[in-house]
Amino acid sequence: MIALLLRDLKLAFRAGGGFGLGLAFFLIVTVMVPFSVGPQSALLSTIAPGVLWLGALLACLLSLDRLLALDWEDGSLDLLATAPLPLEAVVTIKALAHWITTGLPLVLAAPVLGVLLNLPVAGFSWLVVSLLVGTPALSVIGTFGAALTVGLKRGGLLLSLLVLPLYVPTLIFGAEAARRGAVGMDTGTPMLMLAGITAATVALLPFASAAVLRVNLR
Amino acid sequence: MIALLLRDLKLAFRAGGGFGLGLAFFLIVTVMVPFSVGPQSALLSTIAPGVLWLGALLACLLSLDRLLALDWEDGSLDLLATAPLPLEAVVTIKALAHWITTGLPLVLAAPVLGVLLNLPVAGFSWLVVSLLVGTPALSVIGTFGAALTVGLKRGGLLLSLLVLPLYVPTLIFGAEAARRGAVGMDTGTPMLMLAGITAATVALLPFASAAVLRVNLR
Amino acid sequence: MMPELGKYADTVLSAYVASIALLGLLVVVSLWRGRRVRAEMKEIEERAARNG
Amino acid sequence: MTLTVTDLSIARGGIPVLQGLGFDLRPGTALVVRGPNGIGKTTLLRTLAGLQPPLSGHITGAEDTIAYAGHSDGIKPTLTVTENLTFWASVFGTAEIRPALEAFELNDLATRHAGNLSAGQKRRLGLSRLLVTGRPIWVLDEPTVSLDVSAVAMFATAVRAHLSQGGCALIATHIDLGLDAAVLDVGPFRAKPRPVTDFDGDFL
Amino acid sequence: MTLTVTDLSIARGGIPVLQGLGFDLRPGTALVVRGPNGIGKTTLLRTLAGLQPPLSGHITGAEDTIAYAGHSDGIKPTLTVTENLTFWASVFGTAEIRPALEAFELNDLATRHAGNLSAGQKRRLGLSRLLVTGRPIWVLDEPTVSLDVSAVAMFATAVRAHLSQGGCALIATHIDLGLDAAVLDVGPFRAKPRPVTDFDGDFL
Amino acid sequence: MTFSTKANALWEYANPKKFLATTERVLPFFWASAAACLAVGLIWGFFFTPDDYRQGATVKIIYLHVPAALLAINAWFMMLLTSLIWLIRRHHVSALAARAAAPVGVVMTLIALATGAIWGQPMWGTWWAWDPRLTSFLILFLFYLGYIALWEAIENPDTAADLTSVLCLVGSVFAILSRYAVNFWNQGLHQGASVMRIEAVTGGDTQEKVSNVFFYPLLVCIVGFVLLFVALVLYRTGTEIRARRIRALLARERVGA
Ligand code: HEM
Ligand SMILES: Nc1ncnc2c1ncn2[C@@H]1O[C@H](COP(=O)(O)OP(=O)(O)OP(=O)(O)O)[C@@H](O)[C@H]1O
Ligand SMILES: Nc1ncnc2c1ncn2[C@@H]1O[C@H](COP(=O)(O)OP(=O)(O)OP(=O)(O)O)[C@@H](O)[C@H]1O
Ligand SMILES: [Mg+2]
Ligand SMILES: [Mg+2]
Repeated sequence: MIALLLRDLKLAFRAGGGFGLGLAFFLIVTVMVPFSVGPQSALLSTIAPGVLWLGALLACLLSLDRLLALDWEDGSLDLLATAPLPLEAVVTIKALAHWITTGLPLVLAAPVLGVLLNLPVAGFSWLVVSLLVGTPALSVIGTFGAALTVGLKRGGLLLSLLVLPLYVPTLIFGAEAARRGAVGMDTGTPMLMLAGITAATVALLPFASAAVLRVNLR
Repeated sequence: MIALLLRDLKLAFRAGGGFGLGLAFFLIVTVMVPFSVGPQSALLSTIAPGVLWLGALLACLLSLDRLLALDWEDGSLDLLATAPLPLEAVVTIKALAHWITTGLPLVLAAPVLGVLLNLPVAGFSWLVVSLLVGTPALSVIGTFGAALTVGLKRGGLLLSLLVLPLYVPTLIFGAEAARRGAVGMDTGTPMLMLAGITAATVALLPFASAAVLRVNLR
Repeated sequence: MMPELGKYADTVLSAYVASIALLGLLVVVSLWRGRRVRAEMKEIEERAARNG
Repeated sequence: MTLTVTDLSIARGGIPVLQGLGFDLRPGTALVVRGPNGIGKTTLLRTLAGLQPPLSGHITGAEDTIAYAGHSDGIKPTLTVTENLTFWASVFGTAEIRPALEAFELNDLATRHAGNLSAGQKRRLGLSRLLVTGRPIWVLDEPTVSLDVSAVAMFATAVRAHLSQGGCALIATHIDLGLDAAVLDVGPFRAKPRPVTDFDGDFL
Repeated sequence: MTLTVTDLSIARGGIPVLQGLGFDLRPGTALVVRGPNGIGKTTLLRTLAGLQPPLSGHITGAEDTIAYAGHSDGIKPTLTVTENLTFWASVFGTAEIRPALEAFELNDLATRHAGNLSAGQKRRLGLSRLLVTGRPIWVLDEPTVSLDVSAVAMFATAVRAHLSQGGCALIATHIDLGLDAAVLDVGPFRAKPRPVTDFDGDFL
Repeated sequence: MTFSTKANALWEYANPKKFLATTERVLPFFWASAAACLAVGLIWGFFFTPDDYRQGATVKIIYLHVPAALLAINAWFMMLLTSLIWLIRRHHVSALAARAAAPVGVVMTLIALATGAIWGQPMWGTWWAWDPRLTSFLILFLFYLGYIALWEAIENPDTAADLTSVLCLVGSVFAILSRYAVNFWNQGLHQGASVMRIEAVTGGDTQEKVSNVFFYPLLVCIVGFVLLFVALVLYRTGTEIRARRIRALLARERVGA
């Protein structure tokens, strides 16, 4: 299991930085928002928490299609399925590796990008906390989507289509928590829900992912 | 040449609809915006033109990494490069096919999604016109990025990183035209610039794309 | 010796610290990698010369 | 560790391809699966490896004993040869990759990125993975594709060594491996189409 | 349409692999390229096909006359066999795909999606593409991988027919094709390392 | 005639060995003079210049901000030039020099951005504003990142040199285009989002004397930064040349084996 995690992390770094690039996408999406909605700082600071959450979500999403696809194409998944490692463990590790290479850097970069969008000072801590709690759910749900679409050529967009609706609750509660934090409101309920979603998906979804993966392999 | 275009279109439809999926992504991004920035209609209608342009751009971007990668993986590109067809023509056709399967549907769907975001009535026609003029540039620039990264494993995110700054001028003028249109201002200059960018990229960039593709094939 | 920076002391100092740290980091990393690559090349050249 | 297959029927893409297959694979023996293109050899091997369920029939002795090597090698181009092998070794809980490297003469290539290997070198790496699985039953789908004569001999030696240690091997191939092995021609087991009137049967 | 190669040196990944190669390939003849794994056969064929520039040396007669078939087939899994072939036929400006289908007995599979073919069937489709290119020089990299005996015979027949029409073929392979062809062993042409002191030469 | 011999003499330095030998000799000079200029300029600026009448002590940031901003742009121009040389004359040292300069350019961009942000906090009341100049700098930063990422992602050095050169070329055109686009965009709906324009705060036009007080140390600092840039690029180019040589030697060992 550790070997798999280490290999996935190594692959992410070798491939020109799974790290750097997920981050870069987040950065660029954030930068593009003022170009598209205009540079007024009051407007930007209103939409900042939402945009940052959406940007993080899209950055996650974009890296999903390679999560299992590369292992599928070169036959590694077949071999892993016949190895003495339950497929549930495989998908959990894959999700963990995805979070470490994508979710975690996003959490760390979010405050910097908050500056670009004039995020109110009160909002920074809540943004970071909500992302920290929410991104693991994004990785786990994304792994499920990747497992569903792994055999399909051009699964990339189909994957987005399947995963985005699943991301809705996470996004709503996460962005709500960040938004409330930014204007100094109480963030209790959305944070609680967010934590609940993460806990539940982390605990349960790997079973579903393993099941669909098994179907896709045969 | 026509055969290549037809094949690419056919492949897009067969693979579960290049059409449908690009669109679906656009739809979902647009739908996610109210979830993330909150449902106030005044705010939404201010940011609507920008969000729609950004959504269109991201939908384009997401479909780029398969633009050449599939043909590369199965060896088709090698064979096309030895076929009696200049590589410049190949990349132009590829860009055209990408535009037909991605850009055009986005243009057609934009008004519908404008309704969801309370786009002011005056904005609809300008939104459509600016997208119609701007999306070909997005496809051509994207093809250049795809040609640059085609040989690389996990090129997807690198592709985004390379292409997004190249998209900046198109986005700025396009979104500006749509925004000015929505508030009834004069759209002459941005539309002119947008048309200029599209004309120039369509005329020149395929040569650069073919050149880098040739380097990547060797 | 320290000049009077007034209420902007933090600003000015942090700008200097940040810039000099970045420059220093760049120089150190460049030199470090340069040294390593130089040593490695020498080693390989010697090995190649020995093996003919 | 005898692999026993009785009255096996298998399908690919929902269409039955082979039926009525039965054989034993005893420790120390190898079995070469032959048959024309498209008869269903790959499907058979994937079924044995547990990657897809059989239509009907029984497979015993396959649980956690099979090392499968299919058309693709599961090699990561950005990892070196050693890293690729070490990874599989630790997944299968074996520690030693040296013998595997030696058996396929990969020592010179050990620090190369696998993406920079030629077709045959890549294949050798894929085969050497079998040695680090520590599994007794090898199920191999056209293992000698792209291999030159000396590499085919390496492979035959590796298989012989495996057999002499009590392992066994099931190999689908179109060429002659120079192995002393029984041959199973799956041609005669081609699935007979069901009668057209069997409406419900089409849902399997 | 003679393909003439003189004093050719080629590199892969910036590293010279073969040097001093020279041969003629005259109409009606076939040449089989042999050599151990990793010697540079694939690199040679790609260079001849114009996919990569040679380090030095000359290739004449290769311009727009070569049909190349590499390790991968360029087959689209979501298109049917006919659609795949028709596409390549129209790219190369030839109209008729019937003979190609017949030569490799693909008629029964014509309406199948190429993704649902077995390894050997896919390969047969890849080879049939050669017939629709209408190009006189075939440059083939291990064409018979995954083929069964009867399919190898089909391939040999196709090559013979091509030669008898004045075409020629250059085939890299490790197995015996049953063709009456000259053999070019590239083993002796392995590139010699440059002297260590040639500092600037390392930049090619 | 003289021109062509001169030009040929210049091209000789495209020979890696000669380049290494020459830089080996001149580098100590560059390192030393860069250090000297930076020390003099920064100490002069930091300790011995008065506060600006409007900006107070923050004006001292100019000694870092402006040279870094200058170099950030000019490093890209240098890369464009060397990329063109690679594409046209295929001198490897030229391509490697572009590669060596990029990280230096990024750091300069980062310094300009960081000092600007730190400066903006007291002056404009915000760390960041979407002023055209700042924005185009951010875009430049993204171009640098993409360029470096592409170099890192490709294994074959010649392929990497070709691809990054084309990217640098195309990127330059788009960077200039972006600059105009951004200018247009921020004047668009909101005129003068930031009341304090950069030109306004130097007070250059109104207070000639004060300006000179700031100007001379600034000049020294700029010279120092330029020297440091040259030293770094020469040194790093040497490193890249050696790294390439190592690659070739390893390959040679492999072929011999
Ligand atoms: C992140 C923010 C900033 C960035 C990216 C930035 C970037 C630049 C750039 C590109 C230049 C042009 C250098 C040249 O062409 O010579 C420049 C010059 C300058 N900047 Fe900034 N700047 C930023 C913030 C600030 C702030 C907040 C101030 C002061 C209030 C400031 C004051 C100056 C001055 C005085 C100059 C030199 C005068 C001139 O060339 O007009 N900058 N900066
Ligand atoms: N997805 C699919 N749907 C329907 N039929 C399929 C599908 N995939 C493969 N087939 C068919 O199933 C049959 C068995 O394929 P299989 O790959 O097992 O053959 P094989 O014996 O391994 O052949 P080869 O020697 O060519 O590798 C073939 O006739 C093939 O055309
Ligand atoms: N990207 C690369 N960088 C460096 N070396 C490479 C690269 N790709 C291949 N090589 C090496 O170049 C040599 C020639 O490879 P090539 O694929 O031409 O061999 P081949 O003769 O076709 O072998 P095979 O019979 O195994 O297919 C091999 O030794 C291989 O390891
Ligand atoms: Mg098979
Ligand atoms: Mg080969």
